Amino acid sequence: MARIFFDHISTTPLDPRVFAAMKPYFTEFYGNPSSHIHDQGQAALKAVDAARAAVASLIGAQPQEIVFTSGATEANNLAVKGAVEAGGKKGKHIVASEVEHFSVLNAMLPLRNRGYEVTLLRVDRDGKVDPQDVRKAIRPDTALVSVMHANSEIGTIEPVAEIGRIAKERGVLFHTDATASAGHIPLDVREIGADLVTLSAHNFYGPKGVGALFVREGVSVASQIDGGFQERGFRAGTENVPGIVGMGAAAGIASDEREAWAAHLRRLGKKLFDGIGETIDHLHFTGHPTDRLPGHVSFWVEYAEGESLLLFLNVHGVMAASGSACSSNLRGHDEEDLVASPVLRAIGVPSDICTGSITFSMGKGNTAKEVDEVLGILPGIVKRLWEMSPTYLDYQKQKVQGG
Amino acid sequence: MARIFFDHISTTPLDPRVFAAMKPYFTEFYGNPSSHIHDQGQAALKAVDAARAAVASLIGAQPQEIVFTSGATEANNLAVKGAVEAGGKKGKHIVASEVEHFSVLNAMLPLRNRGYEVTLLRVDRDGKVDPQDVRKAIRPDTALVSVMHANSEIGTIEPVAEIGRIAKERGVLFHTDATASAGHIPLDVREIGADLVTLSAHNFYGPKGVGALFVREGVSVASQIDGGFQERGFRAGTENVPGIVGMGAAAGIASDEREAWAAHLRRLGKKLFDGIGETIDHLHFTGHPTDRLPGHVSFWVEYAEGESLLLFLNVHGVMAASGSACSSNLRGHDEEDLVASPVLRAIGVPSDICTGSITFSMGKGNTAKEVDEVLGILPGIVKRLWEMSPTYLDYQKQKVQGG
Amino acid sequence: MAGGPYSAKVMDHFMNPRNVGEIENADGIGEVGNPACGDMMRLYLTVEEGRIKEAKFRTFGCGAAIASSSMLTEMIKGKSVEEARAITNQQVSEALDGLPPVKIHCSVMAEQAVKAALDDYLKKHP
Amino acid sequence: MAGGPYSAKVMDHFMNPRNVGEIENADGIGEVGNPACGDMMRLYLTVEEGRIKEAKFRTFGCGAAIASSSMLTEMIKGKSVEEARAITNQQVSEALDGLPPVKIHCSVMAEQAVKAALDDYLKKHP
Ligand SMILES: Cc1ncc(COP(=O)(O)O)c(C=O)c1O
Ligand SMILES: Cc1ncc(COP(=O)(O)O)c(C=O)c1O
Repeated sequence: MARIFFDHISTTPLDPRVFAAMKPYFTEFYGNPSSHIHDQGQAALKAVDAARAAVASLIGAQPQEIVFTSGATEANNLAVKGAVEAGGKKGKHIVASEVEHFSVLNAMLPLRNRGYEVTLLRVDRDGKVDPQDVRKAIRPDTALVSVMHANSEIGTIEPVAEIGRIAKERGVLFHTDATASAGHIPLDVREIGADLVTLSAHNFYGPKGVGALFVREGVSVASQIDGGFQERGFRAGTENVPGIVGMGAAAGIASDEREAWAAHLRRLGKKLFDGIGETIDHLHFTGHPTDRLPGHVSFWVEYAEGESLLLFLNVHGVMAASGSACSSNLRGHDEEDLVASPVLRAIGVPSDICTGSITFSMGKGNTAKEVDEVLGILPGIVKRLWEMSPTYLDYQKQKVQGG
Repeated sequence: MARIFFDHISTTPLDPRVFAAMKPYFTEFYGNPSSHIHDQGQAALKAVDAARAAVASLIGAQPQEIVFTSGATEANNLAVKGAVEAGGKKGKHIVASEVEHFSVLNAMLPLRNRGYEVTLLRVDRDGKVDPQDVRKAIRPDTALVSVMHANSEIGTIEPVAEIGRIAKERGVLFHTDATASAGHIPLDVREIGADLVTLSAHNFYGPKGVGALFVREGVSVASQIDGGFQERGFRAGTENVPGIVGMGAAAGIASDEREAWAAHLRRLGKKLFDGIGETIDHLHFTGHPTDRLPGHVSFWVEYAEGESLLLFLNVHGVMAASGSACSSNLRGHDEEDLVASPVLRAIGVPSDICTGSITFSMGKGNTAKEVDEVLGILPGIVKRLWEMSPTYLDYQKQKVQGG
Repeated sequence: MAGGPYSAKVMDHFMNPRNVGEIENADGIGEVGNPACGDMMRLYLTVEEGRIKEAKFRTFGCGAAIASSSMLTEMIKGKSVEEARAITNQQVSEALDGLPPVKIHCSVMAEQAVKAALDDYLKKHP
Repeated sequence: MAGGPYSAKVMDHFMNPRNVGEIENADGIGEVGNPACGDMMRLYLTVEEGRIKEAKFRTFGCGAAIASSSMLTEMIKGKSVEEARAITNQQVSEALDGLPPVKIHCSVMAEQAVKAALDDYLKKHP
């Protein structure tokens, strides 16, 4: 049976070269960078600094502008909460898109409880924010604009450079969540004009448990995890040294190979897109047709429910994701935790259908043969679910009656 | 030259068995536990759950009472900020000891800015909190008592069971930071009567970048990192799967071997303590003489500065820590960042001397031979610094004149 | 397969659902749920001498919804109308070796479907 | 050795400090710093014909403090009183290939010590 991983948007396999770079920092160089008075600590500190430079280089930043965190979620929390808290009382308003990840949307909840106001920007049917809407939403008391670089669920790349320009014109801090894009498409913090950028190592073949926030020189964020003196006071706690080393190694590899990966993935993406479009009826692709992550193909199928599709795909050895939060929160406490994806709602997918959304996200290791296998497997699964579905039955009867 | 690591309080070498347990979760099972609809995600989820059970078992907790974090600092922040925020408006007062780690003390700063009041408990010359002081400090609006299990700098074990009993009597939540003690001395959350307990993997031969907060069933803490649905809503963000697996493995090993380690370390500790006491004049041990972490020997030497001692020790291959924050923050921005250790101040070490404190913290891998080597090296270093010191010179002259 | 989030029993009934289909001129039809909520189940019954002779279903929904439907049809076949009406969602869920907490509503849907189909039967055969 | 937080030059002067000691009947003595702040430096000078002939020190303090003291004594030997007084902490720090920002005060202490010792010299030799 095939073992095909088409869920790179949830996480990526660790590159073996990254693992090789991390290895010595587990058992050989195990020091705490704060203990840099002795050799073990010094070795750890040097490794962290080298990784900082590599991560900075991936996004056109200076090393001292990189704050390591435990991941993208923490970095998004630090960016959103930290920026408005550091902004003091004058900035009581935040602008964000409605398609942000939960780690941006939910980071604003405690702020709302403390009196901050949030304007959520609408997106068009392709999931794009209109930069002019950003301009209109900014108020004199706006502290922060947060619009993601690329959407993981539907693949759409947002017009961040234009948004950055508008934010700068209006003197408002601009944060972009580049979790899904960094290491995959070009990302230069100066070109984008971003003040804060979120990165996640495990999304570009690095390890889980480590991410970073780019904090532009001169910009201040209030630390959210307080304690010792690490990360220039922006983030306390003993550094995850092997993780940080891994993020540095992954950033270095991505800097060198990103373009080749993207070319490969664009070819695979086109093949998958064309094949699915040809073989499956009642199918609707989501996200922008061209401004999208390479190797990312997302869609929904009428009369077929997403989780069932995923379960059948997995039985056939194909691992993918559903845009629906339903399937991604099977561990919740009750039905309340089963909410339809805000992203699909935002792009106008009918709510009785949104549970049928599928995201295929390919990675550098996937092959054209795997695309062929998936194209061979998918139609049968869809047909099987249709045959079980009362709504498909009604549709068929209607069609016969109708003509 | 010797390579002797006597700084286990800053971090411990990863146990090779722990690394072996983690390894498959880097490149083979790389899934995201939230994607548990497919095999890769399912494997990750199972591993995280197994680790949760192992960590729970180390401290007599239930698996669902363990919340994984990025480390002790984050866990302390979640405990302190999370507990008082979840307590709502009625609890506006916190009781903590003055010898808590910065990650407890500094976590209270933003709360203070929001109107919370803090009572810092004094300690005696051995660094111990008097439980009766806890009783006196609790007010009707007290939301939380936070007293650490063991102090990393001076090794003293606090009377947490008595403090837990008092907190329970008064209906106040009790948090204890067990970063320095967990895996080393007995720790049963029910016996202690703790509602919240902080753990750190890299302090018991596990990996950096992962820790846990025990949250007693029925106790609520406000999440500090918001986003997805991980960790039952207490802590969002993709789990550091290999790190969590490593923490589980380290907890399992510690459960089995802790007693043997402690016996070995108590022997080494006594040997080092006796040897130092015999060979070095003007030396003062710190912390409680018997209620202390096994293998932990801390002291200060008159007329000798701590950083210089550490530098010389390192040149001779011996890695240790200074209680002084001076040397641990050489990366700070300016002198303001060079503050004397609050712990040493709290136990009444004269401030002109506190820069001379040394912490030798041994681990399971250290040997009696290494203790002998350190005992051979230390007196010469002290002598050398004395001979350079103007204050020692004055003392000598005074002694000659005086007698 | 590593098992997925569901029990082996759920996966068996999901992958090999029993009694999928429709019954022409069924004695009772019950439809519950709503595709907008992610699940919809339609149950067809034939009843002979007060006993359920045949049961078929069509379901749009997640793995738990399909498996609950399949298990339900197995459980009610041969039962008297009264016995079938007494079936609870716990029984469906237990027969499947349990469901994740967020999926309990799928077994509730199965319980409701049989009640709705029996109501329809009684209305048509008063 | 992996180098530690300090430059090789600092480590050299820390481990092999030049001119440690005291001068009996020194022409000038300067004492700056305070053990309470973690550092204290005492500098002894002899002056002949307006030039510093000998310089010795004793220092209680961190690696940077000891290295700054040592470097300072090397720098001032043979210099005229005026030249020695003109030495800045930047010069001391540069001669050591730089100091961590938090340790700049150690080089300041060295600059202050030579000024204090020269003041003492001038007071004693007006
Ligand atoms: C766009 C985006 N931002 C942030 C996150 C959060 O990342 P993590 O769970 O690794 O913290 C995700 C995760 O999928 C994401 O897709
Ligand atoms: C008692 C205590 N608590 C908390 C911490 C913080 O641990 P970490 O830096 O691993 O987050 C430390 C670190 O030394 C500690 O000694």
